[in-house]
Amino acid sequence: MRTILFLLVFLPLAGALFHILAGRHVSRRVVEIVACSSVAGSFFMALSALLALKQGPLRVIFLRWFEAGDFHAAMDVYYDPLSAVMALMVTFVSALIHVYSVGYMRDDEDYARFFFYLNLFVFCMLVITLADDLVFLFLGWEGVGFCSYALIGFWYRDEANAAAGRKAFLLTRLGDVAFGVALGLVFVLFNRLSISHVTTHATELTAASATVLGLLLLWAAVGKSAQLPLVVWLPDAMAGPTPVSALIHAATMVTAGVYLLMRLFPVVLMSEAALSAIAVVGVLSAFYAACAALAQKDIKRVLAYSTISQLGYMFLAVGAGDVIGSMSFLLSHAFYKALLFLAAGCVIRALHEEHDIFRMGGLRGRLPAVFFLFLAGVLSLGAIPGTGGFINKDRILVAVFSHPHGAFKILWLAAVATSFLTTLYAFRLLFVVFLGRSGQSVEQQEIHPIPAVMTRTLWPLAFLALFAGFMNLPAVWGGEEWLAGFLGGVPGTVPHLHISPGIEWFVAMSDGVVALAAAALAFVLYGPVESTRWRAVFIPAQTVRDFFLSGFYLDRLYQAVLARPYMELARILWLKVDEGALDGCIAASSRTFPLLGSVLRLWTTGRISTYLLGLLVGLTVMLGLLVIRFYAG
Amino acid sequence: MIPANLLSLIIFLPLLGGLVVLAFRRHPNPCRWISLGTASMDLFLILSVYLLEIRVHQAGDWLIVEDTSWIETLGIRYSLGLDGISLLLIMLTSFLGIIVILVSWTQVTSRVALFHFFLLSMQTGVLGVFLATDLFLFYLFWELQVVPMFFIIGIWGHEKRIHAAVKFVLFSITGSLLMLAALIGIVVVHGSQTGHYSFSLFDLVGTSLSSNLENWFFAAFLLAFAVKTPLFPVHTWLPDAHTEAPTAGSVILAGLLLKTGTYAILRFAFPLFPSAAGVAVPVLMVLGLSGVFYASWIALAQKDMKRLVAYSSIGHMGLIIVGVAAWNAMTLSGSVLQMINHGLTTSALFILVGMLDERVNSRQLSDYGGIWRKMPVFSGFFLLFCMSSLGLPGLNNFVGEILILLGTFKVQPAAAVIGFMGMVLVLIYVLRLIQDAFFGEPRTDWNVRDITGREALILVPFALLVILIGLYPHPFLDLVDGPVRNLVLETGTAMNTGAM
Amino acid sequence: MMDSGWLVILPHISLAAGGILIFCAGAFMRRRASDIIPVLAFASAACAGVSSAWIDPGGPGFLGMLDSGGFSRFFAVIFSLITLMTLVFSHHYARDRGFAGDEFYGVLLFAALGMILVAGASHWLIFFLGLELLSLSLYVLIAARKNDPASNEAALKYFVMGSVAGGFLTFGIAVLYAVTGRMDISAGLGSTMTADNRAGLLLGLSLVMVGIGFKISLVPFHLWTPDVYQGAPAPVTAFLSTGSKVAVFAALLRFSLCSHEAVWAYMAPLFWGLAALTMIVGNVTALAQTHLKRLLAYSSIAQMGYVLMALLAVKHGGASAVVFYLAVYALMDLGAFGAVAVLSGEDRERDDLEDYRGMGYVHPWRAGLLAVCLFSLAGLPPTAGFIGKFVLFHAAIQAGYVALALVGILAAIVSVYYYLRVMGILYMRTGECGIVPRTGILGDGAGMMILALLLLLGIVPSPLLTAISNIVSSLSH
Amino acid sequence: MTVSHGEVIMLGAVLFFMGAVCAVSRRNLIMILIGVEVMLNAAGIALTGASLYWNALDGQAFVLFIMAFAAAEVAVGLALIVYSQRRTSSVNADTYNLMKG
Repeated sequence: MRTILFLLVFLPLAGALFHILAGRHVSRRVVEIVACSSVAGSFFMALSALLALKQGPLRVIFLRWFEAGDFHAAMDVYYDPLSAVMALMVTFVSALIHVYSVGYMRDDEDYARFFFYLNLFVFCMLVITLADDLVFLFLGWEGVGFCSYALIGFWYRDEANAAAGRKAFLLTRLGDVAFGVALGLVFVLFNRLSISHVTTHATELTAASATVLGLLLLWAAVGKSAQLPLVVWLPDAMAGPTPVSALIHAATMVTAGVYLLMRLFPVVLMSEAALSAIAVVGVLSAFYAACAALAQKDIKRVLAYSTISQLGYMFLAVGAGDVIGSMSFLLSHAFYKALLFLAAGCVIRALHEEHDIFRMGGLRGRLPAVFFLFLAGVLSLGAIPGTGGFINKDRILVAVFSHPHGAFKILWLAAVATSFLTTLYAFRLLFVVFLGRSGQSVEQQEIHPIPAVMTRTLWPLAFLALFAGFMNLPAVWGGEEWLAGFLGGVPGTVPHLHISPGIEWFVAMSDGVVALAAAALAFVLYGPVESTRWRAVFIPAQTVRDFFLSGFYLDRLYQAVLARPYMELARILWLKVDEGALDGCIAASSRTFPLLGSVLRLWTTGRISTYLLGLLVGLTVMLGLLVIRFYAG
Repeated sequence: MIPANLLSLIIFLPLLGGLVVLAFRRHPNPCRWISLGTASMDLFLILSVYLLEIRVHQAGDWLIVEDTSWIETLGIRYSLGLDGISLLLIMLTSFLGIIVILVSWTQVTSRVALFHFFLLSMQTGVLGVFLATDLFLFYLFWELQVVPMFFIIGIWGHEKRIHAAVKFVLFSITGSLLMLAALIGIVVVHGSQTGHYSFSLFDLVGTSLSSNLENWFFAAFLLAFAVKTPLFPVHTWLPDAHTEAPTAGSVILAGLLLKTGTYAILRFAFPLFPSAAGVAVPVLMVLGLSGVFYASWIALAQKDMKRLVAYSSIGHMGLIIVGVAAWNAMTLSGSVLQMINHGLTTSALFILVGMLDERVNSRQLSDYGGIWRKMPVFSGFFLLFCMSSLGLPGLNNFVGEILILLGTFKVQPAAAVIGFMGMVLVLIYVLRLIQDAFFGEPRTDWNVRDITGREALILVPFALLVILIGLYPHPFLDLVDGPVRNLVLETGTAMNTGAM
Repeated sequence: MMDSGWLVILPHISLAAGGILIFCAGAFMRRRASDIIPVLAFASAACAGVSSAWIDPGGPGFLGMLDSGGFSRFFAVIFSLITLMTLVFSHHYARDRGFAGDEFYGVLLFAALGMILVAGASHWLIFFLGLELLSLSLYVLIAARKNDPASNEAALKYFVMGSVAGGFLTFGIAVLYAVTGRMDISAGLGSTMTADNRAGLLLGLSLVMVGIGFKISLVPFHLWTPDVYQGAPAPVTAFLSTGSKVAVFAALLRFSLCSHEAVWAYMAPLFWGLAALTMIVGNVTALAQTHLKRLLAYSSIAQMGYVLMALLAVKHGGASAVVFYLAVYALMDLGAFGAVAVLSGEDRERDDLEDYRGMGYVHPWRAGLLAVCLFSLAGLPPTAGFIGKFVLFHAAIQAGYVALALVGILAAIVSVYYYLRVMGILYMRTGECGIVPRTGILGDGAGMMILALLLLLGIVPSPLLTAISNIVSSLSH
Repeated sequence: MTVSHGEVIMLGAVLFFMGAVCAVSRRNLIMILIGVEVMLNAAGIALTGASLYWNALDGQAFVLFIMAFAAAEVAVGLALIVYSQRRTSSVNADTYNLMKG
C-alpha cells in the first residue's frame, strides 16, 4: 500500500523530471509517451489504492522533510475516502487531458516544457489531494499555482498571455497568505500541522479560534477557487492552452480551494460564522459569475465564468454543512466542465483559433461528434433533470433549503435564480455555437482537421458527465447514495440528509422546472429560429451587457484601486523616499563635512599674523578656562 | 586526527593564495588557476572537517577551537571556534569563493592578479568573521573584509563605482567604529568587575551591566550589524554598491558580507546583551518587516536588474532579522538556513544578470524581453532561482521562510501575519522581472547564445543546492540544531528576564 | 659613575661628532665630499641607534639632567630610525635638486640630536636646548631648496612661528622655575600644589603648552603646519612631521606622568578640549584639500589629537598606548611623505592630488607604500594604525573619557572619507601620471621596510606592546 | 634698597607681555624678531630673579644659555629674512602667502 501511494504521488513527478532533464534530447514521441504513461500509471495506482482502502484511513510518511525546535514537517499522505475519490478523479481527468494534449500540442515546438509543467502540475495536485502534513499540502498548493502561472503564460511571446499568468499567480497568492497564517494558527493551537491530527482534535477548538481559522481557510480557498472577491484572474487565465484550461482552471486546481475546506471540515464545522461566510461567498460568487457568463462572447470565458459559478455552488454546499453534496458536485463538475473545455478546444482548433462565439454558429453539421459531446456537457451543466448534474445540484439545494437557519432560505432562492441563469447561458452557448446562423468568418473557412485522439478522449468524459451523478442518486428516487456511503467515514460529514420526502420533491420539482424554463428561454432567444420580439424583451440594454461582459468592472476597479496606486507608490517610494529622503538625508549630512572643511580652511589664511594670533588666542583661552576653573573649584 | 591549527589554515589559505597570485601580475591565466586551486583547496578542507568532525561530535557545542595568546598586554587572544552555525556559513563562503572566481573568468580581464588577490583576501576576512570568538579578533576581521570589497567595487565596477565604493566603506566604518567603542566598553566593565581583562566572547557573555549601559552597547553593536545586514533604514548603501559592483563583487556582497551582519547579531549582539536585546525585539521586528515591505515595494519600480535584485536582497534580509529577533529554536534555525538560502539564490540571480550583462552590455530591463526564446536553458535557470527567491515550496527559501514565520507566529503572531503578507510583495516584483526580461518579443535586436559549459558549471551546483535544501534540508538543519538550542537556552532566558 | 655618564651620552656624541665631521668634510674635501657625506651621516645615525638600543648605561647621567631609562632609549632608537629613513629618502631627492651638501646632512644630524635630547630631558635646560637645537636645524632644513620660493616661505613661517612659540615656552619655564625653584622636571612638576604656587604653576604650564602645542600642531596652534609641510622638501617634511612631533610628544608624556595629581586635574580638561578640537578641525579641514601634502598635514594634525586623547589616560595606564601610537605614527607619516618623495618628479614636487591618478599601476610598490600608510592612518586593518587606534581608544575609554572617545570616533569616520579619496585616485582613476622619477634602490628599500613594519605591527603588535609597557612602567616609578 | 623677588617677576611678566604683543601685532619681520628677543629677555629676568629667590644658580645658568640661543636664532633668522627680502623685496610678514588653505 505504501508503495502504491508513493507511486501514485510521485510518478508524475518522475515524468516531469524526465522532461526537464532529457526532454530536449529525445524525440517527441518519447516525451508524449512518458507524460501520458506516468499520469496513467498514477491513475491505476489511485484505482488500486481505492480498492485497497478497506482497512480505513491510512497515514504514510515518505520522508521527514525538515525539523527545527519542536516543529516537524514531513512528506506524508493521509489516505481516506475523500482523498481517495479526489485522487481518482484528478488522475483520471489528468490522464485523459494528457492524451488530448498530445493531439492538441501536435504542432507546438515547445512540447517538452509543456509536458513538464503538466506532469508537475499533476504531482502538485496530488499532493494537495493526499497530503497529511499541512506544510506538504502547502507545497502542492503553491506548486499548482506556479504551474498554473507557467502554463497560462505558456505562449509567452504574447505579453498578454504572460500577464494573465502573472495575474493568476498573484491573486492566488493573495489567498495563500491566509493559508500561511492559518498554518501558523494551527501550529500554535495544535502544535502539529497534521490534517489527521487537526481533524480528530478539532472539537477542542474554542469558537473564536475556530472562526478565525475558518475564515482564514475560506480566504485561502477563495484565492485558489477564484471566488469573490478574488475572481478576476480566472477569466484571464483562459489565455493558456485549452487543455490547461480544462485541467487546471476547471477540473482540478480551482477545486483545490473548496477541497481544502472539505478536508478540514471538522475545523470549519466548529464555527457557525465561518460556515455562513462560506455559504454567502459561494452564493454571491455563483450569482455574479452566472450573470457575467451570460454576456461573454469568448467561448472559453463563458466556461471560465461558469466554473466560478459552479465553484460557488460547492462553497454553498460546504457552508450548508453538506460535504458530500459538495464533493459529488465537484466530481461531476470536473467531468462536464473538462468535457466542455476540451470540446471547445476542438471547436477553436477547427476554426483556426477562433474564440468569438458570434463568429462561429451552425457547427452542428460540420462537427457532429463535437456537437454531441458538447451537448452532453451542456445538459449536465444546465442541470436538466435526468442528468448527473441535476442530481448533484439537487442535493445541494435540498441541503440549503433544509438548513435549520432561516437565512439559508434566502440563499436557496439566490441559488435557484443562479440555477436559472446557469441553464440559460449553457444553452445560449450551445445554440449560438452549434445551431445559430453560421458566422461570417466560418462560412468561408476550411474546417481545420482535428486529430482523432482529441475527440476520442472525450467520450468517457461525456459518459461520466451525464451519469456520474447517479452514483449518488437519493433514496427518494430509489437510489442508494453509494458515494455518500463511501464518503460517510470522512469526519464531519452527514452522509444522508434525513429530510422529509415532501421537501425533497418540492426542491427537485422547482429546480427542474427552473432549468427547463431557462432552456426554453435560451431556445427562444438564441435558437435557430429568429425571434426579434422576444429578444427585445429579454435582452437588456448595451450598458448592462457591457457591465456583465466586463465582470461587473471588477477588474477595472482593482486596477484603479490597487494595481495602479501600487505601481505609482513604488516609484514614489523609490525616487522620493529611498533616493530622495533617506539617501538624500545621508548624502546631505555627508556633504556638510566637506563644506565645513572648506569653511575651516579659510582659517589657514597663509598670513603669519593670523598664525601668530592663533598662539595668543589659544593661550588666552587656556588661561581663561583655567581662571574659571580656578575660581569655580 | 585534525591538525591543531586547522581553522587558521582554513582562514589564511586564501590570503596565502592571493599573495602568490600577486606574483603573477602579467599572466592572467595562471592567476585564475591558482586562485581556483586555492579556493578549491579551502572548500576541500572545510568539507573534510564537515565529514570527519561531524561524525565524531554529532553537532554538539564547539567542534573545533583554537586559542593562542596574541596581545597579552590587553588580554586579547587569538581564539577561533567552529560550531554548526559557523561551519555552515564557512561552507557557503568557500563555495561562493570558488564560484566568484569562475564567474570572473571572462568578465574580468584587466588587473587580473590584483582582482584575485582581493577576492581571496576578502574570503579570508569573511571566514575570520565567522570563526572568531575573540571580540577583538572578530572586529579585526570585520574591518578587514571591508577593504578588499572597497577595491573590488572601486576598480572593477561600473560608471559610478568610486562613489559606491566610498559610500559602502563609510557606512560600514560608521557602524563598526561605534561598535568598537561599545566593545571596549564591555571589556572594561567586565575587567573592572572581575579584574580579568579579556576579549573572549565566552568570558564576556554574562557580564552584568547596568541596563542603561547595556542598551547603549547593544545599540552600537546593532548599528554596525544592521548596516551590514542591511536593515531598513540604514540600507541605502546597498543598491548603489550592488549596482556598481562587478558580478563577483555583487555575489560576495550578497552572499557573504550581508551574512556577516546577521551572523554577528546572532553570535555577538544578542548573547552579549540579552536583556537589551529583549527590549529591542519589537523594534527589530518592526524594522525587519518594514524592510520586507519597503524593499519589495521599491524593487518593483526598478529599471536596472541588478538594482532590483539588490532591493530584493534587503527584503529577504529583513525577514532573517525578524527570525533572529523572535529568538526561538525554530526561527533561529530558519534564519541561519535562510542566510544560506539567500546566499545561494541571490548570488545566483546576480550571476545570471551578470551573464546577461556580459552578453548584451546592459542591465536595463527595457533592453531585454523575449530572452526565453533566445536562451531557453538560461531562462530555465533564471526561473528556478526566481521561484526560489519568492519562496516556492520545494525550493530552498521556503524552508527557511516557513520556519521563521511559523516560529515567529508562536511569539508574535502579528509580525508573522505581516511577514506572510510580505511574500505577496516579493511575488509581484519577481514576476515583473521575469515578465519584462523573459517574455514577450525581444525589444532590441540582439543575437546571443545560450549558456556555455563554464556557465553551466557555475549554475548547476546552485540549482542542485537550491533543490536539495528545498526537499531535504536535514544535513543543514542538523548542523544548526545543537548550537541553536544552546543559544535559545542561554540567551533566551536572559532576554526574557530583561524584558520583564 | 663617570663611565656610566659617558655611556648615557654616547648616542648624542655620535650624532654631534657625525655632524661636525660632515661639516669638516664639506669644508676640506671639496671634491669627494658628496660621496663621503651621506655615508658619514648614515653611519653616525646608525651608531646612535645601535648604541641607544644595546647599551644600557644603568643610571641617569649628565649630572642627572638626562634620563637614560628605557623610555629615552626607546625614543632615541626611533629617532635614529627616522633619521636613517630620512637620509635614505633624501639621498636622490637632495642630489637631484642640488641641496645635498654638507649643511643639509650635518644639520639633519643635529636635528636628530635635538630630538633625542628633547625626549630624554629630565631637566628644563636640556629640554630647552634640545628643542631649540631641533628648531634651528629645522629652519635650515626646510629652507634647503634655496631657489624654491615655497621652501623659503615655509622656512620663514616656521621660523617666525617657532621663535615666538619658543618665547612663550621659555617664559613658561621661567615661571615654573620661579614658583617651584626646581629645574628638574619631575621634581618641579611633581611638587605639591599650594595656594601660593597654584596660579604660577598653571600659568607656567599653559605657556609651556603653547610652545608644545605649536610643535605638535594642536588646534589652534596648528595653522603653520600645512604651509610648512607643503613648502618643505618631501623628505624634510617626513622628518619634520614625525621626528619633531614624536620628540615633543614624548616630552609632553613625561611631563604628564611627572605632574602632580592636583596639577593634572587642572590640565586634563584643557587637554580634553585641545584633543577634541584638534581631531575635529584636523580631519574636517583635510576633507577640503586638493594637495596631497596639505592633506597629509591636516591628517597629521588630527593624528596628534588622537594621541592627546589617549594622553588623558596617562594616569590610568594609557602611557603605553601613547608610546605605541607615536612609534606607529612615525612609521606611517614617514612612509607617506617618503612615498611622496620617491614618487615626485625631478623638476617639481608631485603635490596636486590629480597628479596621482592611476599611480597605483604605474608604480605599484611606491603607490602601495602610500596606500598602506594611508590605510594605516585611517586605522584600517591589517595595519599597525589599526592596532594603534584601537589601543588609543581602549586607553581613553578605560580611563573613562567616553565622550572624547566618541568625538574621536566621529572624527575618524570623517577622516576615512579623505583617505579613501586618495585611494580612489591612486587605483580607481586613470590618467597620465607623468615621467618615472629616478630613485635609487635605497629609497624603495626603505619604503618596503616601512611597509613591512606597518603590516607586521598590525599582525603581531604584541612584542612591541609588551616592551613598551615595561618601559613605561619603569618610567612612572 | 632691594627689589623684592615678586617685583622682579612682575617686571619680567610686563616685559614678556610687551614682547608678545609686539611679536603678534607687528607685520614687520624685523619687529617680530625684536619682540621675540624681548620675550626671551623677559624670561631671562624672571629666571634671574627666581634664581636669587631660591638661592640657586641653575636659573642664572639657564639665562646664559638663553642668551647664546638668542644669538644663534637671530643669526639664522636674519639670514632667512634677508634672503626672503631679496626675493620679494618686502619685510612684511603677510606678503608671504603663496601657500594657504
